[in-house]
Formats: sequence, structure tokens, C-alpha cells
Amino acid sequence: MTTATKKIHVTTTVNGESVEFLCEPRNSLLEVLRDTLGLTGCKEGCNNGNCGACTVIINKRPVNSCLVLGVEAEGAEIETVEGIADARGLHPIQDCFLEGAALQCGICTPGFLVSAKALLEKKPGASEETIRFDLSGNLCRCTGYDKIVRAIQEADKQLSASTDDSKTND
Amino acid sequence: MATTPYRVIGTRPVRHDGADKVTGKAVYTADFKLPGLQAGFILRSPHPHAKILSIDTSAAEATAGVSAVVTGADFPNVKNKIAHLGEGSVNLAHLSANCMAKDKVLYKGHAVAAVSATNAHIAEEAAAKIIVEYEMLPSVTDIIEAMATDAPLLHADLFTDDLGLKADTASNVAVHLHFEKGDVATGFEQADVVVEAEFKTATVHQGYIEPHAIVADYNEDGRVRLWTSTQGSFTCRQQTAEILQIGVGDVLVTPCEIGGGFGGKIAVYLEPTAAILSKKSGRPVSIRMPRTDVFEATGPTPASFMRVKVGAKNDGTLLAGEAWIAYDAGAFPSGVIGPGCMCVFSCYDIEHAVVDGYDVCVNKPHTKAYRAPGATQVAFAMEQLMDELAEQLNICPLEIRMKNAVKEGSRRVDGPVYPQIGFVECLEALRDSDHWNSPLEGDNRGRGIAGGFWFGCGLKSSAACSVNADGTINLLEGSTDIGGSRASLAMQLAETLGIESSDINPMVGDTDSVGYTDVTGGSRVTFATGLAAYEAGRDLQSQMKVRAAELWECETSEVSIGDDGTFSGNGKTAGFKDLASQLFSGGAALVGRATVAPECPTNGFGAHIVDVEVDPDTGKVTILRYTVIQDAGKAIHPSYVEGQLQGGAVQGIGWALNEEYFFNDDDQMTNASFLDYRMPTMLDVPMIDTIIVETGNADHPYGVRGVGEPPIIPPPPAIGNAIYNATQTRMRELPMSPPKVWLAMQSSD
Amino acid sequence: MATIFIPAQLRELTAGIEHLEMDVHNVRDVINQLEQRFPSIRDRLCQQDQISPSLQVSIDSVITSRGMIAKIQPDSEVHFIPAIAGG
Amino acid sequence: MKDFQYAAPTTIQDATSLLTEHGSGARILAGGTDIIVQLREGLREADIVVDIKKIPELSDCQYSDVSGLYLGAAVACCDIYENADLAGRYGALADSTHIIGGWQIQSRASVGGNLCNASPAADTIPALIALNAEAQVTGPAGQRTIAVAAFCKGPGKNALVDGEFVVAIKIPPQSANMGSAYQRFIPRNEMDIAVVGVGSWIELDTVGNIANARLSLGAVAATPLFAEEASQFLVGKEPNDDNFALAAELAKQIVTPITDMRGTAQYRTHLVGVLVKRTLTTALARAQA
Repeated sequence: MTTATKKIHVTTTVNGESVEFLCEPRNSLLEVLRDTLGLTGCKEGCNNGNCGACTVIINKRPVNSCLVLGVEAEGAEIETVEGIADARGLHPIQDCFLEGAALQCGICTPGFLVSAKALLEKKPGASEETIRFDLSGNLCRCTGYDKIVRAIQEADKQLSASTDDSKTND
Repeated sequence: MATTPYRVIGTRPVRHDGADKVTGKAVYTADFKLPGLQAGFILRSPHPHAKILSIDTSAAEATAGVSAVVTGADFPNVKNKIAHLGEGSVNLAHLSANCMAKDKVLYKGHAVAAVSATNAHIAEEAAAKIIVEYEMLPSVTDIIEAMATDAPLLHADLFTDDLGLKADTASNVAVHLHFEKGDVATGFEQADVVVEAEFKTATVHQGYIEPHAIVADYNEDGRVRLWTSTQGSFTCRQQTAEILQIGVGDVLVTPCEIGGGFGGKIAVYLEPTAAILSKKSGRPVSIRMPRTDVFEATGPTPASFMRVKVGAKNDGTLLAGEAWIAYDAGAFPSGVIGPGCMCVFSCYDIEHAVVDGYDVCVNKPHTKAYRAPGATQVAFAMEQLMDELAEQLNICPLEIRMKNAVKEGSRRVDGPVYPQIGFVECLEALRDSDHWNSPLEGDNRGRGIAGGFWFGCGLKSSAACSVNADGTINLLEGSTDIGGSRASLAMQLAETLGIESSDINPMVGDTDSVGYTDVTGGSRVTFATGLAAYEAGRDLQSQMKVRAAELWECETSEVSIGDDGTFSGNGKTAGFKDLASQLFSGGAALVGRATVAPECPTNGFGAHIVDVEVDPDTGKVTILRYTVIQDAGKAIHPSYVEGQLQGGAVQGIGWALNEEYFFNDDDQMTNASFLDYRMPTMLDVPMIDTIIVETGNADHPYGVRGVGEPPIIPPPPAIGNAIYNATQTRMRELPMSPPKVWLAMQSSD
Repeated sequence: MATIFIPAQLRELTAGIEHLEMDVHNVRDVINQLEQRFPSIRDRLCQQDQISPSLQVSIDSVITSRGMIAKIQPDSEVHFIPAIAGG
Repeated sequence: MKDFQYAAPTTIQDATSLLTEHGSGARILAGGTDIIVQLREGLREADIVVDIKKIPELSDCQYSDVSGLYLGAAVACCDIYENADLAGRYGALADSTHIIGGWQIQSRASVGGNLCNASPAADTIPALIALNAEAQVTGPAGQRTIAVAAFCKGPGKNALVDGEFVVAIKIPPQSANMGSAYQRFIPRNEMDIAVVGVGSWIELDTVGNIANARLSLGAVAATPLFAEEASQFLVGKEPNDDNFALAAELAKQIVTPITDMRGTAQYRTHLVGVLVKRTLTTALARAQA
């Protein structure tokens, strides 16, 4: 039977910063982020890829961090909810969630924000149907989704307006 | 729209805890850490019903990294004593045995032992080395089978309680309830039309996204400190103290942010176990419940079997009702049957009625409250029968409801008379809504409506507001905030004092720092804790009057407070913040306090409209359009009221269409995951329109009624009625999942 | 006189009487007077000296938390109804 | 979760040696969306997990009109449906990869992994069978090719022997007169396991009749099925609702579904008929487009 496996050294980038950690092969990226790196914004809701609360972006793609091994993060670029806001303040998607009351208990919110950010970057102007399809891997039990969809639509509007602004400014 | 007399109430400020929740900084229990924190893992029974013959923990204890192992033998013996938990009561022996089995396991997932270790993987591996010897017993999960005299018996000492009278022989029926009003036999004789049918609903779970979690530290001084995810920190404290047989003052509960509850986070599951692990290991211990355990070993809400009969006159007037209702209690007597019996006819004035209810133990997890506990099951029956009556009488479904809707003075079957309520107003709003007045076109499409009622309760709440040097306020209150209640409480205090919501820092206190406050449940927080915040503000104002009189060198009686919160006296005026900062520089600090126990139900009513399309080839139901209409009394923060209505409706849609516990032939749950326990995803529902009706509430200074619970009730019958409208097939079983709808459509062809 | 409603399950003890008028000041008076008229009804409504935990007392449609000492007005209506668990 | 060793070889050779050395104790990690759950829940065990995503051949994805599609076994689902050219040619494959789990799963899960997991309800397998795909396998004894229709041997069991793994999936080239579709029935609209899944592929002749057809069925037997008789029936026929309905009836005759929490045998059999008709209609529209 397996004896204690040696921990593996991993170098990765989290929210733009180079990070190193040691982990057991069985440790999920979710465990590493929360327990080793202290990034507890990433939530465990089901630990088998069915709720999306642990969503992070790896190399521009949203993934369930409970279904990624920590060791697989070697050389990757990871974005978590902690990296969405920056020194200028909250990202429009965060503002729109707050203004639009798109959260109640808040446990699914980080996962939704990360997925929504990926969606807004990849598919600006997405239809309601596309938003609902692409975010169907994120469960929310409080809101009935209405205000979440509206917040994403509003953020999309604001982002495209600001892109247009920057174009005219150029 | 009528103009509102309020400055803050009715506006939509950003919630105070919002920034923390969109940046990942908010601390939920699983995010909380202590130095030396151990991870716990609970070993659970694979069998639905078995005697525990022996438990050998030696191999687990010898595992490197393991700090403690506990079994039922480590739990104090608790008497068969009933403890009041504010809302509802509990038998402590049952509560303790549900946290950790002693002699017998009563459902698959029942805890039998727990291990703490340096990390969760080691704890899990060590737990797997615990050898439990079981003697298998026959099991039963079906309500009707469990009621049979020859059914496998869960508890040898359970004798049916018939309002204080105990049965002679033990059975699985914990409680029989019986209500009567008028003369039901005569009522049915006089009825021109009678409809009667049997209905079944499946076990469903609250489905909160945050699994239960606990951090416990059994301190060397004998105090137990708990950081936990609970709907009521004081209730949690009491349950834990009773199970551990220590004083309530020896337990400190710090409520962390809570990731949903809906009634499922009132009872304790992990707290006593974690505390005992901590005591034995001398270290703080955390336990995070895996999602499978959340389904298998916490408290879903009852499955039901119902036979309901209703009679009416040709003009649609209801004359008589009869209901026979059995709810699945799970492994221990539950309490959900009571409100079920009280709610079955609660929306309509019925002269003659009789209700019988049974609370039935089965080898399933101990059932608990879930948003309007017990009301949704019976509404599924009654609200469909209303449509059946309407059809037979050739009356519009809305008209028959309007004709019989309860109003002020209507007497419920269980006795009490309604004060001013808003069901008629909700039905009128439905009648006038865009949804109701938009024609529904297309094949296989149908529209349904249904009403719903939930009591809403008061109970105890406490609040204190401390004034800062700049006149801003720190509001300390005792209600754990699950859906934005810090904002709705701060807004009420801001309205009272004449300041802005953003001038208040609301904070949920721990059990050492804030006055006793009952659970966040019963749709009570914005109502009752809101009243506490209001009263605390009033207390502060009366203290400030005295101090203003000193400052302005006049009599206290000469100081008055305007509607906008401005103080005036002796020719001087000052707004709240201005006066508060003037007073801060001299004299004692200002703290307003209140503790309240309003006893009046807030009587929440709602009515829903739904349009569906049924795929005739597969039986799959698509929700095309949905509107929730509900009387909020007065909406403090309309966005969060809408959110409650939308969220409740979607939970009801899930209950209606796909959610259910599946059990195999061995009575083991087979779908304990978010993959197979099919809660609605974003793609399964449309936008949910809301119409907030505001009829006020004389028992609250701002007219608030509780809003959380009613919206889950109407969706199953409204969707059932819509399916009938679309297909002429009447669904009598929940969930109305595609295989069942398809099969029903085959047989009704 | 206050009107006291007898729960249907106890009407076997009251020979079918559904409600009755009583001159009472609080819930304790109700229990005592009921017991006097209908012996053993107290055991059905109370445990030790408290209202049974599975019941709650509704006075004029308000659920009292004060148990035996809850006040009753001369024109009040009193009901014994099941305790409710909330969500 | 029991601990294991982790290796991420960069060549097929190194991977083969690792797999050969550890035999049945080795598990392959591609997207991980099945294997990590299975290891966590104790449904499978591993002494070593071999991450194959660093091997170039397994992440390669190329199409040519001569040899068709070479799809590295570790290519993620989203790389298929986001590739407009591929999605246009291989409608059934795009359909199936777009509905496995949610977006987060599709970012990781691979078609190769979905195939090797050999679930009777796997979404991509009926699509691959309809498209007449084959798996290119390598192992200690060298390379071999296995038709996808013959790859699954039972629930969770596949045709690979210890030390072998799937390097790529190869699908014949597609021309404009061909079209394919995959649909499944699920109670929700996403995030669900197929109650029944059906893949259809048709090739039209110059007058618009069916020159060739392949129908495949998922979740109605211990393995995904190729509905040979139903497929043959369509050859030479006019593509219309009547013929599709007759093919559907033939397809229903080969199924041996179980009754479980996802549906009864009767319901599943009925759904086969519904989905055969629906997927043929979509495949036809695509072939005609």
C-alpha cells in the first residue's frame, strides 16, 4: 500500500503573482488555494464538479478547481475571485452584483463572478440564452438566478460602453 | 404609485456586507482557521437500519496523525427531555442520537464514529479502519408501509401521541393530529360538487450550497467555543450545551457568514461531535461535511401522502373540506406535520372541515423545516383540487379563489381568526397583472395559478446601537444574515433616526456579545429584529432627548424629534448626526438597546402564475413565464424582497419538476449529489417577474410582514395546474419529472 | 367572558363541547377551570406545570410565549394549536 | 482520498513505460473530471496517476480532407465545439462536447477520457460511433486501432489492456453531403447524465436520398450501441419522417435498458424512438445545408 508520498514542488502564477507551494499529489487545486495559499474566496460546495462554487480561471478557461490536482497547476496562470478587483477598485461585474442585489447568502457568488468574468471576456454581448447556458455549471439556491443574469447583462453593457469610450478616446 | 412617506425604506442601497462577498473576503465557517486546527471526519452507517453490536476504533487510534476518535459512548446520556428552541422544540435524546448513533443506526448516513487528525485525508483514511459490527434489521422508507402494524419498528418506545394521550402499543406513528370545524358530513351533503384525490410528494432537500461546517475549541477553562454555519447562534448554543450536558454559558457560538439554510441549519449535526473531538484531542477541530453527507445525514423535508376532498356549491362557494395527511418524519419524530395540517385549507374560507395528520418515522434522515415547512406539500393537493372544482363548475380558477379567499375575520380550521391580511389583494394584483392579461398561444402550452400562505412568526430578537464620535452607528444584532438582512435592519434603524443606511455599520453578534435572538427563520428577521432595531433607535433617541435638554439648557419635555429625526428645543435644532457628535464630546457614550418578543404572526400570502410547455414526446416541462405576487406588508429593501420571491419560486419549481430522494431496494439513497439531485440550473428557469403587494401590518412600525417563506408554496400546484391546462393530464405526484408526466399522459390518452 | 376553544382531539373529554365561555385572567386559569370541569384534560395540555411543548397557545390569533401567565382579556378567544417549526 | 504518485511524462514512450511498470495500479489523467471524482469517492484506486497532457501527440488536433480528423486524446471538449471548422464538419461531436457538464467541465474534459471511462451514458461515444471513429491505441506491444463501436466492454470497462492507452481518435473525412447530430434526453437542461443519447450520421447521394447512415444509442445497454439494422434500413431511402420513424422502430428493437432513477426501461426505449427521429432530422438538415 502507498506510504506517505513525497510532496511535490509547484511553481505557478496566481492573480498575476508568481507563487510556489508544496502539495501532495492527491491535493486538489481547491485545497491548495484555500488551505495552502489562504485564498478562501474559492468555495467548496460539492467537491465533484457539479456546483461551480470553486470555479477559477486557468489559462483563460473557467474550471472547477475541485477537479484539478494542485500539481497540475505547474506553469499555469490562475485567476481567482481575489484577483478580480484591482487597485482601481471593484470590477464592473462586482459592482453590478452589488447594485443589482445578485447575491443573497453569497457562497456561490465567487464562482459566479469568476465564470461571468470569463464569459464577458470571451463573449461580449452574449444573449440571455448564452449566459444561462454557459453559467449552468454554477448553482445558486437563493436568488432564482434572475438578478444574477441581469447583473451580468448590465456589466456587459458597462464594459462595452467603456470599450467604446476608450476607442473614441484613442 | 402612492408616494412613500419614507426616506430610506423602499430604497435599494448596496448591502453593507456586499464588498466582502464579491471579493472573496467574507469569512464562512470553512474559511475560519485556528493554530493547530485538526480536521475531523465522520464515519457513517452504510445500512438503513441496524443494531450496533460493537465498534473497534483501535486501528484508527493507532494511525499516525490521528488526534482523537469518538463514538456514541463519548456522548453523555441525555434524558428524553423536550427542549424549546424558540421556533419548535426537540427531544434531546433524539437530537443527540441523531448527531451520533449509540445502539442503533436508523438511516444510511447515520453517524457512528468520528476521527480528528492533522488533515482531512488522514482522518478519512483512519475512519475507514474503524470496524463496526452491525446486526441488520428490516427497514422501511415508505410512509404508508411504515404505518402498518407489522412494519419494522424504528423505536420500541415510540407510542403515538394523540394530543397528550399515548397509544398502548409502540408504532412508527409519532403523532396524530386532528382538527374539526363545523359539521363536515352535513357540509358534503349540501355540496353540489365534490372532488377528491390522493397526492404524493417526494423527500426534498433545502439544497443550500454551503455544506455544514464547524470549528470547535474545547478550551482548557471548560468553555466550548464554536464557529459555525447556523441559522440561530443561540439555538445552536442551547442544543450543544444540552447534548454535552454543560451550561449554556459555557458555550460561545460565533456565527460565521452562512451559505444558505432555508430551515436546514437550525438543528445541530457537527457541533457536539467536534466539541468532543476537541476535548479529547486538546486541539481545535474543524469538520466540513461532504456534500453526500449533507444529503444523506442532515434534515431534508418530509415526503408526504395525502387524501384531500373538497365540496362546493354550484356558485363556487366552498362548503366542506376533508384532509388525511401523512408526513415522513425520518428517523425521529419530526414537527412538520403540524403546520401542514394547519395550512391545507388556510387560504380559503371553508365552513365545515376536518383534518387528520400523522407524523411517521421511517428509515430516512430526520426531516426538518424547509421554507414554509409542511405548507408546500398540502398546497400541491388543495390548489389543484381548487382548479378541479373550478373546471367542474365551469368557473375561472381565479374567480373561485377570489370567491373563497380568506380575509380579515376568516376562521382557520385549526381555530384562530385572521386579522387584516392580503390574500384578496394578491389575487386582485394577479387579475390585473400583465402576465394574466397576456394570452398564451401555442400547442402543448398551459397556464396555471395557485395561492400560498405561511404564518410568519415573531419570537425574540435583540439589538444595540452604539453611537460613534461622528454620529454614525454601530448596530449589533443577533440574527445571522443569510440574505441581506443586515441591510434591511440598518435601513429600518436609519429611517428611525433620520440618517442614511450607509451611516450604520450593522454587525451580527456572537452569543456572548448580543442579547438573546431566535433563529433566522420563520420569515421573522426583517419583521422582529427590524422591530428590535427600531426600538433600539427609539431608546437612543429618548436618551439623546435628555442629553439635548442638558446641552440646550432646557427641560427634556421641551425637546422634540421631528419625522425626519431632527431634534429641536429651546430654539435650537440639530440633525441626529450633528447632535450625536456634539453629545459625544461630553458625558457618557450613547448606546440604545432593545429586546423584543412580538407574538403576532405576520400572515404572509402570495399567488403565482406560470406558463409551461409540455413536450408531448418526452413529458418534459419547460417554464416559459413566471410571476410571483406577494404581500410584503411593506418592502424595506425591494431588491431583496424580490430576491426572496424569485429564489423561493425557483426552489418551488425545483420541488415541482425534478427534485427528489431516490432510494434503492436496500433503502439506500442513490442520488446524494448535485448531479443527480436535480436542483434548477440557470438554464432551467426564465426571469421570474415579481409584483410586491403592500398592505401594511399594524403590528410593525413600518408595516413589515415576513416574506421569505410563502414563495416556495405555490409553484408545485401552479405548475400542476398549468400541465393540466396544457395536456388535460392531472399530476398527483411530485416531482412532475419527465418520466412521470410522460407516463401520466400515456394513461390519460 | 373569554371563549375557550377545545381542540377536537379533546372533545371526547368535554362531551363534544367545542367551545365555552370562561371568566379567566390568564392561561393558568383556563387550565385550572378546564381541569375542574373535565378531569384529566390538564394531562393532555400540559407537561409538569407548563403547556406541552408540542402545543402553543393562541390568544386572539397571537401566539403567546408566556405560557401559563399569558394574560387573557374578557373578550378574548383562546386556542391550543400545534407548535410550528419554521424554515 | 488515498494518496498516489504523480507523473507527467512528455513522450508516448515514457508514458508507456510508466503504465507498463505500474500495471493496473496506474490511472491516466487527462481532463480529470471523471478520474479525480472516482479516486476521491473510492470508486477507483491508483498507485500512480499519469498525466498525459504534456505529450504533444495527445494534445494535437488536425483535419485533412484525405485522412480526416486526428483528435489527440487529451484535447478538451471546448477546443472542439469552439473550432467552427471542426464543429461544422462533425456536428455530432460538437453537439456532444458542448453538453458534457458545464463550461468548467468542458474546459478540461477530453473526448479520449470520456471514451476510456466507458460509461454507457457517455455523451461523446454515440457521436463517435455515428461518425465511424476509431481509437488509436499504443501500448507495450505497439500500436493498434480499435473501432469506437467495439471499444466499450461494459459499464466502466474498455478494450485496453494494462499498459495501453488511447493516443488519439481518428474520424473519417466529411464532405458537404454529410451531416451528423447528437442529442440526449435529460430532465434538466444541462448538468445531467443522459437518460438516453442518440447519435445520427447520414450521407446523401446526388439525388438527395440516403447513401449511407449510422445510428448509435447511449444509455440503453451495458455499452453504447451501433444500431446496425436501423442504419442499413435507411440506405437508399428517401430522407423523410416516415423512414426516420421506421428506423426509430428498428433502433428500439436492439436496446436492453435498465430501470433506474434516471428512467424506466419502458421510458428509455420510447426515448430512443424520439431521439432517433430528432437527430436524423437535424443530421439531414446539416447534410442539406
